[in-house]
Amino acid sequence: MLEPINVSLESLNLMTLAPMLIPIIGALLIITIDIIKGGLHKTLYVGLSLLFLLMDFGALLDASGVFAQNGTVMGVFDVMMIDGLAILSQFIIVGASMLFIPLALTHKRFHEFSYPEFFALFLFMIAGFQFMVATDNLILVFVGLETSSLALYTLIAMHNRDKSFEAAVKYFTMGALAAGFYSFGAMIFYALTGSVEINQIASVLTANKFEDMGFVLVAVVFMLASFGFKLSLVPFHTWAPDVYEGASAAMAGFMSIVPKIAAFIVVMRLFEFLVNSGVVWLEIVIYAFVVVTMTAANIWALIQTDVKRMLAYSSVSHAGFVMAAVLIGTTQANSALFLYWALFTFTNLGSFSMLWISRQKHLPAYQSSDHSYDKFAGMIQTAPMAAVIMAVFMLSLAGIPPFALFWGKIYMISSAVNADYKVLALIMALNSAIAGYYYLKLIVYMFMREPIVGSNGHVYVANATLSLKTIIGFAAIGTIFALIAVNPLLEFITSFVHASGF
Amino acid sequence: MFEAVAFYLFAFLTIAMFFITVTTSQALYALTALAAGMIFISAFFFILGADFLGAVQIVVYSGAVMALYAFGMMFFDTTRDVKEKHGNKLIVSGLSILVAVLVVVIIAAPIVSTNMSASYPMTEGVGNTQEVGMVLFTKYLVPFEVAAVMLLVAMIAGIVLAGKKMDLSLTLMSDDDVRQVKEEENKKVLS
Amino acid sequence: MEFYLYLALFAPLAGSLFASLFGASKKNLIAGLVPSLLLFTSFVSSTILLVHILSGGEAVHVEMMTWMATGDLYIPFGFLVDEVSVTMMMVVTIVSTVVHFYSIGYMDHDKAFNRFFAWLSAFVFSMMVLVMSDNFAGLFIGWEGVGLCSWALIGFWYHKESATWAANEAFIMNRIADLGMLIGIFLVYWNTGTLQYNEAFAAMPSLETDVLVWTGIFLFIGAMGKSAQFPLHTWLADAMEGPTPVSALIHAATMVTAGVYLVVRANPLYDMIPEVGIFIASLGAFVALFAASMALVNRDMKRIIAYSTLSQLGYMFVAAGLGAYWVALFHLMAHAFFKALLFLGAGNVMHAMHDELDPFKMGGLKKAMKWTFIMMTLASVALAGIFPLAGFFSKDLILEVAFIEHHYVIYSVLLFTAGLTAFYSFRLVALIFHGEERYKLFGVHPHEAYKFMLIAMSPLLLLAIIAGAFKMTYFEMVTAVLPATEYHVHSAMTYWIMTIGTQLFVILAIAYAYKKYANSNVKVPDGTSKMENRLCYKILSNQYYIPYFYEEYLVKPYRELSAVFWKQVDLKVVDATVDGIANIIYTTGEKTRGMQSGNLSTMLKWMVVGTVALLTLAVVFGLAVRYSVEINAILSALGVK
Amino acid sequence: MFDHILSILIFFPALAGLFGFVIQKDSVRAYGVAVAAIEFALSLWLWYAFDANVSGMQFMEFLPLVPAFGINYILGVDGVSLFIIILASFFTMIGIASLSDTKNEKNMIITLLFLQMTMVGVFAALDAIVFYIFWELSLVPMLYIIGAWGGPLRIYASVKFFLYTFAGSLVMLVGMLFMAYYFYQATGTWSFAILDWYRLILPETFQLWLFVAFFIGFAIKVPMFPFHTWLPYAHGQAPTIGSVILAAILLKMGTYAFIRFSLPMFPDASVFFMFPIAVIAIIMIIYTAMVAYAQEDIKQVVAYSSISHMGVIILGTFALNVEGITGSVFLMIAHGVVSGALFLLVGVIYDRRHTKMMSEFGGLAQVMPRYATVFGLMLMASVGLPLTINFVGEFLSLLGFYKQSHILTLLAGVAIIVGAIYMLAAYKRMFFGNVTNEKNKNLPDVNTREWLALIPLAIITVWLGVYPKPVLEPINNSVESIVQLMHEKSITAEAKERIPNLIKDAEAATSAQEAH
Amino acid sequence: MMEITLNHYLVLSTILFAIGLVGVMRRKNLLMLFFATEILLNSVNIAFAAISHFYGDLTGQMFAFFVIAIAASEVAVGLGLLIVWHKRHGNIDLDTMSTMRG
Repeated sequence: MLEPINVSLESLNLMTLAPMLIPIIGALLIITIDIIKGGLHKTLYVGLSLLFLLMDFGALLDASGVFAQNGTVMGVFDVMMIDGLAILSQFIIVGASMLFIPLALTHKRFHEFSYPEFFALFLFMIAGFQFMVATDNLILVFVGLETSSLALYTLIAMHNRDKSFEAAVKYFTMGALAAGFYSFGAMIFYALTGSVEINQIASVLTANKFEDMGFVLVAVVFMLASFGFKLSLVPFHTWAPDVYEGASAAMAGFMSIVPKIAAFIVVMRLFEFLVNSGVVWLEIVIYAFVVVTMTAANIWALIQTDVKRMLAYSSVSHAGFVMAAVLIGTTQANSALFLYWALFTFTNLGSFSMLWISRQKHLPAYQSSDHSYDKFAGMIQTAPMAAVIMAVFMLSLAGIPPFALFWGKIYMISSAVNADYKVLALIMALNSAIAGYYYLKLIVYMFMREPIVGSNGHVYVANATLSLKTIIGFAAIGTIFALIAVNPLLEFITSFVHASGF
Repeated sequence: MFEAVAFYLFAFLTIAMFFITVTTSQALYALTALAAGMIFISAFFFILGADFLGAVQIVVYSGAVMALYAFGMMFFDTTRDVKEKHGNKLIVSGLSILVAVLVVVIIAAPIVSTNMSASYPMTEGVGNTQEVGMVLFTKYLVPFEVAAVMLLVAMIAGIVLAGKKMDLSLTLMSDDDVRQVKEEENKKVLS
Repeated sequence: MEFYLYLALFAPLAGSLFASLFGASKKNLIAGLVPSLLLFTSFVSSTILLVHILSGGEAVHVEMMTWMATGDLYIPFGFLVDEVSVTMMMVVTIVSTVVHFYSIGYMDHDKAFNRFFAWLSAFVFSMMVLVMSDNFAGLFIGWEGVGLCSWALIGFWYHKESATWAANEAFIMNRIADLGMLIGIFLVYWNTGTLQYNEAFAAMPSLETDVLVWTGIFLFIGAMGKSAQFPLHTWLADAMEGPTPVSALIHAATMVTAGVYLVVRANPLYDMIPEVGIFIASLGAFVALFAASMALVNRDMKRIIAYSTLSQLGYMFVAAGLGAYWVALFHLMAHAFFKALLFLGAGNVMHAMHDELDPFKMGGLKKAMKWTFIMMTLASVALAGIFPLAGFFSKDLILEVAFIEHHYVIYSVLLFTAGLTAFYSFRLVALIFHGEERYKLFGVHPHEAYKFMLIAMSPLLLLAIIAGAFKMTYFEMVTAVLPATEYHVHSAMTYWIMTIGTQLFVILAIAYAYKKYANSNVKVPDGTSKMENRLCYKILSNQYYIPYFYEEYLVKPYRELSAVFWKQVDLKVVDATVDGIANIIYTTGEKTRGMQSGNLSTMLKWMVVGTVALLTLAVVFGLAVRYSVEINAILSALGVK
Repeated sequence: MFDHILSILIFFPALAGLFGFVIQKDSVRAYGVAVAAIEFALSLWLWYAFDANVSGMQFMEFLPLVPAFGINYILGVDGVSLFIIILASFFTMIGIASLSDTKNEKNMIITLLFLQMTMVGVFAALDAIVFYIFWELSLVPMLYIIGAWGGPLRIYASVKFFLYTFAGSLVMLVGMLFMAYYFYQATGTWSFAILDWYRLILPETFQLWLFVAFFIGFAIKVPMFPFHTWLPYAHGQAPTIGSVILAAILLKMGTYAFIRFSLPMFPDASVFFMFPIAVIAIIMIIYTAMVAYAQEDIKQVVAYSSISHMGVIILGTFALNVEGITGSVFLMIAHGVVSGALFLLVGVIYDRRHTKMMSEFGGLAQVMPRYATVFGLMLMASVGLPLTINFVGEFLSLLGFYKQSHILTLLAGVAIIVGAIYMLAAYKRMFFGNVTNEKNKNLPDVNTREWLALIPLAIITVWLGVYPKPVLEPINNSVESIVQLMHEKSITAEAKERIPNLIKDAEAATSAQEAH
Repeated sequence: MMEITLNHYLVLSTILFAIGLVGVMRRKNLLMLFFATEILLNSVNIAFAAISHFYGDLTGQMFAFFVIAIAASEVAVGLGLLIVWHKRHGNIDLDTMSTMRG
């Protein structure tokens, strides 16, 4: 007979659930409101979402305070794990979401934002991501991942036009395949170690000194394939440009940040111990991934004719760049990952928001796609302020100092240097130069070409409302004055990463 | 002995069913084969003593999933032959062979798990369902709840996507059209 | 005395600046007069300084201000008026004053009258800096300054292609030599630690001979350019494209002698390296002959005089190379006077003949231009070295020096050249002033130059006649700083034989020239005569084909190589590599974009491909690890370490 | 207030540029001139307040930026940077003042003001990262200037300019990070402060690698052969003002950086690479001079001449003695003035004829005598005539290098010949001869606005040629301390020998005097 | 041979997984492609159950349970997407779905 189990409530540490529960409650509330009284304006839902995200953020602040005092907290039968990584990544997730949500208040009406389900799904998705990062249990990771992914597919499709359906289907199908890979990988890990908890897996593998190297590698391969998909590492990246193009610009910006940071956390947890325990094969493979992803994505970005697609490839490339942190695996590298991503959040969301703000419903004849380069020709003359801001974002993405991403870049390269990855550091640097070209291309269009006859500055602010402008303003300020924030950010991140043992 | 016979029988059957699923050009065959395969898989669960899992498998797959697929098939009218253009068979067959070879290689050696201890050992004389329940509602409580959320998400997603809401695309309509639609809706509400 | 020094130095600069104020405006007499008067002031100051020096006064040495100072290098603007420099100052100021006044008339009708004076005075200033500087750097300033002014003045009539070409040629050739000079200066600095003459020369005796030799050679290369020594001589003849006063001042009297001045100035150095001195002397002798030979057949009045200048410069270098510095300087001075005179006379002729330069197209001008005729004849006599004119004292002295120093080859070359000199000088005089009035064929009505121009020339005439008389005074003065070697042939007998022999030889040459060219048979050559078809005539009239050689084998290849460098190397190799790298990246993108076919099935295949590839790698690696023992055993069995 | 004079110098123009957005279009030029004039006055004040007898850094400022990573905002000037800063503010001023009518004048002026910030920043920065920030940032306004106001190939040229330099400086950035890492290993603290790095003595192999990394960044900026091909395009396409600033200031960043970074940090590597670099410098000098000779576009001539002159600067820098380095620093200023002026002059004729092909001109001296005069002056300065500003620098550079190698100096000295060849040839083609082209018959001579820019330049050209002392002296003091530092830091015997020990020399000199 | 070990199950699972992969690569009909993804997940489930059985550990069953849940949810969302697509285009052919490329 089974013995009844006595569990003390304190030992559960239910507070660890708080940050995830808040958005879930929010989502449920939104659905409830919609059921009770439909047809309410989207501002209500935006407000509510923002409110819950704020509360979430507050809960995270609280959790970070706890972490700073007590270190890593395990909760709810040790499934939840609130360590520095979890907190930092959740900050980014929630922060980016807060920047994203107001983008719903566009001037023009878009399908998804007119339905409260959108906001509910969005909040569920956030909760899913939060679960994903706040555990080292592969099951919960999987469930969290799927929760968020399924919501995300729907959110993309809800943009409701052919391209977005296509994008959603592509994303979904590949996601399903990736889910298969994930479960297979997890299965082998489980077969090897009898556990689905990363810490456990690590300790078992270390204890038997990687006897079954072949099996470990197979497991790693499937995990790599699965997360390679999420992180859009070449050759698992093929969805990225299409999905970004199909989704609304705002959603694309969001996608380039939040799902990836969540995946990065899992990858860090899963792979870094492997890399650090001397699995040479993995080191080589990740090295190759980093180099190939950075370079190939950069090369493809060069030839794009649509800004959004270009940015899609660019974010693939950035992901490759950041992947280097997993390879290097030092505290500095891991801190660099967070620093980079935090700064990337501002810049990339900003640039996608700039596309969003200029989104038209019906394309003029000279424009082949939503955001073709032609559209931005001569922008400096018709909408100087917008052009300057966009240029700042592009420069930041290219890594021109003193804009935000530069700091992430040097810290990351520095970490490569310090860990004696000389060639990698050089490749990372030179890739920035290649990347410079396509960012410049947009600047060239905006600043150096004559505007196309018949287009006026209104195009660039077709969608503008106060809230959009505010978000862009936030992003721009964050990008331009990152300099000031870098030091506190760095100290904060480093202490957290260090305290989590990474 | 019985175990071996059962294993090989069901292994053969599942493989055959799934093979049919991926090769047949008749959607209906594929669906049927898939459903059969699922059932056979549940047989493995029972063999392996995972009664609960077997039951869930049957309920969920044969009950829910297959019903959904069947519904979908009717909706899509894919009972007729689906013409699939297969561009490069070489890649597919090559990759399949490669996968198969790798499988053999991988499984050539048994998994050695010497210093492994069960985290949640099965207790003798206790029903599988009970054990599962015990673990599910302690250790895996959170995943369980999250799974619930996930199902909710899936439900909402399904409703949103398949429902009427997607029929009119606000994204594609110009602002004037949107306004018009709104007004009509309001009229309906009034009348 | 410092005041006079500065006055002498800066008056020309003031004049130049004054004239340049009117640079772009219409002709203004003031722009000519003021610089001329200022130059006269300079002349007066120089004279005062000369008197001061002559009366046994101390050399005037001033340091105006620091120019460059860095590290151990310290270069001031320092000026030194000693016996040598005061000589040069006198020469420069006298000739230039004359030329200035003369030019007021000569440039009368030129639109760019004002500009002319600006440059001319600027030249004088540069020349003064050159000769008065107390260090090599200052010398170099003047050196380059005169080069610049020479460039501007040769190319004064810049609408003429030939003039601008000649100007550039002169500048660039001088630059080649200046590089040598610069290196010489560097050598001086790094070995002696200073560029001041006195300190540098004081430090030299303790240096290795090698260093001294190289220093001497490089400094002399500088001198070769300015003084148009072979092989950098071609520019001088071409420089005759400039206005004639310019030729008189720059390309006869002053600038071209700067090289000689340099060697004289650096006499402590050259004294220590006699082998270089021999080389200088030999080159000088060669150039003397070489230039004279070209003058024999030339048909351009100014070029003939230019070659004669070249030839005389050769004489000076012989003297300087043989250590007879004061002799070189003396000849320099005397030559300045009569050669300037000759040029100015030629200027008069040109004016009269409407810029006709071919003496064959003149003839019989002595009637129309009596004074010019007299002046040019006397100048030619002086040039030929007939007693008692200046040339006799200075030039014969050089012959004596060569003889006394036992360089008989040089001596005989110089002697022969003296004959040639006499011949071509009087060939010119004969062709211009004697014989038939061939100019009538061309419808020219010659007239004598303005009177004041003639008056302006008269000091030169005077000096050309009497300069020889100052020989001993001069000797006493200048040997205060230069080696005081008196050159006397040991036996009086030899001396008289030599002197009289030389005189006779020269007179014979003159007579021959008159015979050949002062008669009525002289025709304008048309390329048909027997003489013109002779090989040696062709060689000489083509200047030994040296300009042709330079054009064909240096200028053209340079031009072509430049074009190749630009079009082939820079654009097609260096730049193309850069663009090529960019293109490779771009085309890689274009070629591989097919991977993103947009087809979901392809995407899924890519994912599987990626996974399978990784899996293969993993399996290979895993197997390798698993069977590492066996693999190692096999490998070691195979002998692979 | 003047405690932060450098910060003010850096950020004043940028702030003013921001305010410039609100200025009405027609008045913005006056505003720009006023701002630039104030900036110039401030920079002159900096000179006034600068103590020429101090060899170290002055007007130091310190502000922590990212102390966790050792990045701090450190500023300071010494004799080396002081004059380039002044030059930068000077050129911005006359650049704006002489700006001929351009479209979008407002954008241009604001861009120029931003550019000025970056220029001053580069030369005032004493922290590698701050230096790098300004270094990279300076590309952006220049990119815009070339790309928006340039000729037909402007986009190609500007992108090429940007990417090429950007790629190079990224390598440099990696070098900087390595340097910081070594510093961290040696001391246990992060620091990007240049003055801290000066104290770090690296093993020779490290020096070599780091030297190469820095070299690539600097060499592309200078630009050194064979990395120079962006420059002709950039100059050829840039508007006048762009070329002026590019030639006068931006190129100097590279050579300045050699003196600020490469020499004192890697003395042994500098000695090791001295001859290869000298050979490159000589190739630059002769080869580009020949290429310049082959050009048909007057602006290209000036552009290639810039490269040629930069070769001399590099040579002087790698003389590794006081004379050479002082000379090269002085030549930076000189070349800035002269080539800036030449580009302005080319701009003058371009404004009138809208072509830069020399074959279109000829006989301009008759039509535009004043123009021809100024051009002639600058040409002579470019050729390196004594008593013009260039000569001082060229002379000292070559003099300095002569100590290291006779033959190479002789080859480098060919500069004065080949320089004369292409310059005179170009001058001849443009100004001499008869006016053959009808369009040139009635060209107006230099106008007041252009005089405004040209006269000061002409004055400086002559003034500093005649009396370089006020500039040379501070440079000399700073350079002496750099050379001394290099000597003390160097570890190989060859470096000890090649780099003079000033203190010992001085002692020896005094003892020698006593012996006398 | 007669002793059924964990390896037998793993091989079976892997074979099924491979079949699933083939289906994923081969299928152009989206609905049938989804079938293949179901196969993938199910094949893993067998392995989980087997491992769980042979180790006497329940975690594997837990994982399998969640995988089933996930598979079910995916079906819902996937079908939803297909329906939307079908409403617009009247087909669910994967080859028609390539408006975005490059």
